[in-house]
Amino acid sequence: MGTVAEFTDTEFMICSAARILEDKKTVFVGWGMPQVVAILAEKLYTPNLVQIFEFGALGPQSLTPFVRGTMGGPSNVFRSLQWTNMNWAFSYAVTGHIDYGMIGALQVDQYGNINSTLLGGNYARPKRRFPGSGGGNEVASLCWKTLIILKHEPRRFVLEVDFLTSPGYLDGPGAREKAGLPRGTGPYRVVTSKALFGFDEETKQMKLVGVLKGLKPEQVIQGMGFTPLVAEKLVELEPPTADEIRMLREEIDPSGIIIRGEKMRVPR
Amino acid sequence: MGTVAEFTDTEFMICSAARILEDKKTVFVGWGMPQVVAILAEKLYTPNLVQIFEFGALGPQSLTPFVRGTMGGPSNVFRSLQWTNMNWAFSYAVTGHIDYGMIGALQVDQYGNINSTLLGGNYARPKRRFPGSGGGNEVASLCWKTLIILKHEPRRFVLEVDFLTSPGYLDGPGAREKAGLPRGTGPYRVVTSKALFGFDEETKQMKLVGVLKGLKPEQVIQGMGFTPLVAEKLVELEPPTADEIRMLREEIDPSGIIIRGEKMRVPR
Amino acid sequence: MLQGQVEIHFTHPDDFREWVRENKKREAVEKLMTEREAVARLVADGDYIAYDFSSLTRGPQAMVREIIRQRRYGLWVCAEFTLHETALLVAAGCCSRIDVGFLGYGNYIGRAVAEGKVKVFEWTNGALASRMLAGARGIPFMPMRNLLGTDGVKYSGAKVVSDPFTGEPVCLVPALNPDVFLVHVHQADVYGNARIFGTNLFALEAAMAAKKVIVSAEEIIDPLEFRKEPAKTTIPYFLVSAVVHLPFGAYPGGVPGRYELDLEHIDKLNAIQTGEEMQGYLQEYIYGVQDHMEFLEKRVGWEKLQELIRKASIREGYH
Amino acid sequence: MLQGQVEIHFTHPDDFREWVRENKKREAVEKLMTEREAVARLVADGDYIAYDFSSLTRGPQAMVREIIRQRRYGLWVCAEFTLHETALLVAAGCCSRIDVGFLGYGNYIGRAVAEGKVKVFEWTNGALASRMLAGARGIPFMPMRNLLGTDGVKYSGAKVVSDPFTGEPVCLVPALNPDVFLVHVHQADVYGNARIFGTNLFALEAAMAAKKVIVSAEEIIDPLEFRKEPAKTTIPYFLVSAVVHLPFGAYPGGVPGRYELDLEHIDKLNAIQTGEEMQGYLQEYIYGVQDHMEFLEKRVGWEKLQELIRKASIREGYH
Repeated sequence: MGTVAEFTDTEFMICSAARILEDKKTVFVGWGMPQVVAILAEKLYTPNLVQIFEFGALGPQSLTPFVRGTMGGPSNVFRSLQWTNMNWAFSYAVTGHIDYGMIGALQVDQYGNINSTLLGGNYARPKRRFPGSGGGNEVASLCWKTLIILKHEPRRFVLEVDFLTSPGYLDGPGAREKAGLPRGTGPYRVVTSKALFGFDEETKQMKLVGVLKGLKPEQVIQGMGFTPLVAEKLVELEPPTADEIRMLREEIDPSGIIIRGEKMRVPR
Repeated sequence: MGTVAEFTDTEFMICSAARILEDKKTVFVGWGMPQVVAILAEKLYTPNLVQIFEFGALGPQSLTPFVRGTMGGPSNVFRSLQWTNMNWAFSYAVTGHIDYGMIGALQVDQYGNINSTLLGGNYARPKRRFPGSGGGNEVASLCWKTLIILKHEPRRFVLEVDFLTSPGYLDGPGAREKAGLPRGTGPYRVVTSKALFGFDEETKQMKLVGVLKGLKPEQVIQGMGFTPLVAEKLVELEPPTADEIRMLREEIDPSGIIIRGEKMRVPR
Repeated sequence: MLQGQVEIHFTHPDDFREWVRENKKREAVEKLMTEREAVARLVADGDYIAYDFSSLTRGPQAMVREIIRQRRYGLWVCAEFTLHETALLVAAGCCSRIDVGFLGYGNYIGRAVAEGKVKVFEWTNGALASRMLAGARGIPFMPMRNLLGTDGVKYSGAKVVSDPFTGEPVCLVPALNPDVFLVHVHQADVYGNARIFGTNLFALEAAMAAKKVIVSAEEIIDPLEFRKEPAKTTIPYFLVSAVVHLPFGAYPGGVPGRYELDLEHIDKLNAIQTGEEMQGYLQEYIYGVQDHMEFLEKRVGWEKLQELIRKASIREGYH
Repeated sequence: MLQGQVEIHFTHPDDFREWVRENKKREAVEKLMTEREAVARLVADGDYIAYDFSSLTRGPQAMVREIIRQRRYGLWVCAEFTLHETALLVAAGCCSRIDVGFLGYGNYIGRAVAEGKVKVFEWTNGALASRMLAGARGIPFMPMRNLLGTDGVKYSGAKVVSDPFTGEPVCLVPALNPDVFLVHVHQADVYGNARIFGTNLFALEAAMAAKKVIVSAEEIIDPLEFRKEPAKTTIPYFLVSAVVHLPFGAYPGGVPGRYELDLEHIDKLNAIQTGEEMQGYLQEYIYGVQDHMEFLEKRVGWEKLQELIRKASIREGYH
């Protein structure tokens, strides 16, 4: 099945993230877009993915269409393996039972540190204030591999985040462990609307590993607040397939509340 | 209804303890004899007593006859208000929701410190070894008022316990608080097969407050490893009533597994 | 030791215990009252308030509206997973401090923080749940493996210490004992025994940790029902201060297995941008009606409620 | 800092996490096996073993007998509320260390301790449950308000420190991550999802905290049943290493709602005084039969089992 010619930036991010998840693994799913990623992955790629939500649902077989705003509602937690509460939900993550975490970000720095709290000003009087951690800090701290999903706007890639809400590799190799965070955890991929980043095993710096088909690495890096490493072999990221798009637009989010966004085309 | 002429030391202890409990209060109930005390109290004196068990049952309307050995069994936890687990059961006590605690003891000292672990020798090689705390340490530490129930053998009242399993007033006024135990808690009454003790408000020393009808205080105190204070006005403790005895022997413990013991008579 | 220098709501565990002994009666007495009585008696200016679950799922929305209607002042809110309530409480002048959690979305609340109209402290959902668990276990703090390495340590009341068992850093968050816990449940009896079907954030934790617990319930059932299935009891009566019978008490959110959320009404809340729009909403939906029943009758309507019930076609597991 | 100088079973939380990542598969694979296979594969000499609930109520008695039958050596037992099992394990030479809890009654086990045949460490039921909760929360320790002031501090591995929030003493108990957790449940599926009806000690805590979890079940049910009532799931499959179908697996104890305990057999256990009597019991009831099924057929009998089912007339709440 081919790819489509026109799609939104959000649709691309969702598809790109869904392709990364592994089947037969657990994933801690954050509010909003990550929910749609997990549902898409389950439908197309990873039928045995076990989702877990901070609201206390484990392993649901979520119904579609996705009902916006109801992570805890009956559609999203349908046919779960277990219904419990927040303290138990996070305990699964602390004890190492959760393979992947998926969260959004306002800003991210070269070590994958995440800001979802504020922009500009200071803590007491921010220029703009956002929801804050929610369960994001738990997900980024405690799951084995964290996927960060954000729109590819260069101003979101900063040298220093305005507020460090959820930990990436902090200030480099060994810093997470030194701070007391669980060993061997950290950001795994940064999924954007134009590219895919990983992290260098040695330096823990963000590394460009893939770009949307038709884009050049320079176009992706331009304007970022730091210069990411670039992998020797860059992967060409396929735009959304017709299958993915149909699933998203017709089954999962027909109202378009999550998937709508800026229109994109694959440059030719 | 009159009292009976012959009864066992255990029957007297059970009745004496059951008369102390207050209605419409919560009580943390230890294994064995305290279970029978609570059931007797519910049947005759405190119909709205809320029992709580470390096994996770809260507020059962226990069926009789009492099935020995099954604090967690269906008869004992029948029609509970809530079934939960040990961590929650103890949480009710830590947060101050449990008014009374009831536990047994091998030895007790003048400050109501309890030994239920060993007699003689040392920790590694005791002369005789017993079950240890179970949940007794939690009950004695965390409930507001602890009832200690033990057979009136002078050798059980010692100057120093062989092992301090569950805290009384430790070495005197203020010592519990200094050790970090919750403020305002401690042993309330010591119920024995011959007498009833309280604790002096000032010195926290054990104080004789009642003796079984027909006994003299000297007979009770004789041979104890410490000399308890004696209340100015001693209460005369009635032997078991016919009602109590019928309830114990016919309804609660017809097999006699708990209530059997040494035969006693009220001296005349 | 690394620690923030911010205000925390902290009650000495022994003070909390004494409050419980004096105020939480172990006697089973009828506690049924109206929402007006419950707020009048049990919510005081300056109280610390927590609630379960989210604005869109089984949140105590009718109780929050009543608090606003009675114009409480200076509340400190535990925004564990709050969306609209906090904005409404701030806009109505009820709330001056927020422990975040998740602050809720919408421009209104964001601007209120930026303009310094409300003070915020920066925890996380897990940290607040841990604090509540510590409050429920009657211990002064709970250790955590997260919050570490982030700015949250500086702007919360957490402390980072060396763990005496591993020698490595561990984060300690102080126990949370709210003054008031609001929880909307599927079923309650007149004494306060309560059942929730589905998941929750920290219903039993907070009921045990809070000084005053207001249970609002979709339905009131016979006390014997609780004793027949003790495993289903979420909260036992002696933790509870008041029971309020509030059908559709989570509206515009839904209650799993009973009725779905009203997305139209939620869009109306989401769309609020200006103070004027906000005051308009407060006037129309809260100040302008005398109680929840009038709100349902005059502002929501029977037809809409029936539609939301019809939409709640998934009943599996919610019983 | 006040602390005991005794051995503790303690796993660094990060080491436990790594064990989980490598060994607890998130894939739903069939884990049904015989008790013989389960012990052969999953219980090693020297392992630390915990179990739920008590010897007389839903204890994993058949699994314990199989461990004895396979003559495991050097086990360290968490005696949370154990009565007979520990005596049997010690008598059979399987167990060299015990974390007490409640040591169980009977002269046999008391004498074994007095004679130094087995080493004991002095915790409490609540302390062990707290340790398990810490293990399940992946944190190095749990604070407690008890054990303080007693000899338990000296003979356990607890530490008393100054609480940084109140400045007052608080007791810290180290996380417990057992090597093996044995739990006998009402219902399980082939993947390991498990349901317990009634109360438990720390079933989910220990399943999350343990490296290897052996679920023995009265009955095996369809996996879909779990998804239809997710609130009833006690343990999800990916915490579980093996599922063993063992009807009457708690015998001579009972399983609430299924069968009552066998008081006659329990009296037989209680009456054991000498090593000779104990060896007689082990020979007759454990070594002398090849598995649980033979034990039921040849040592208990169909008639007795039917009688115990008949006696379990209280079904209310156990479903």
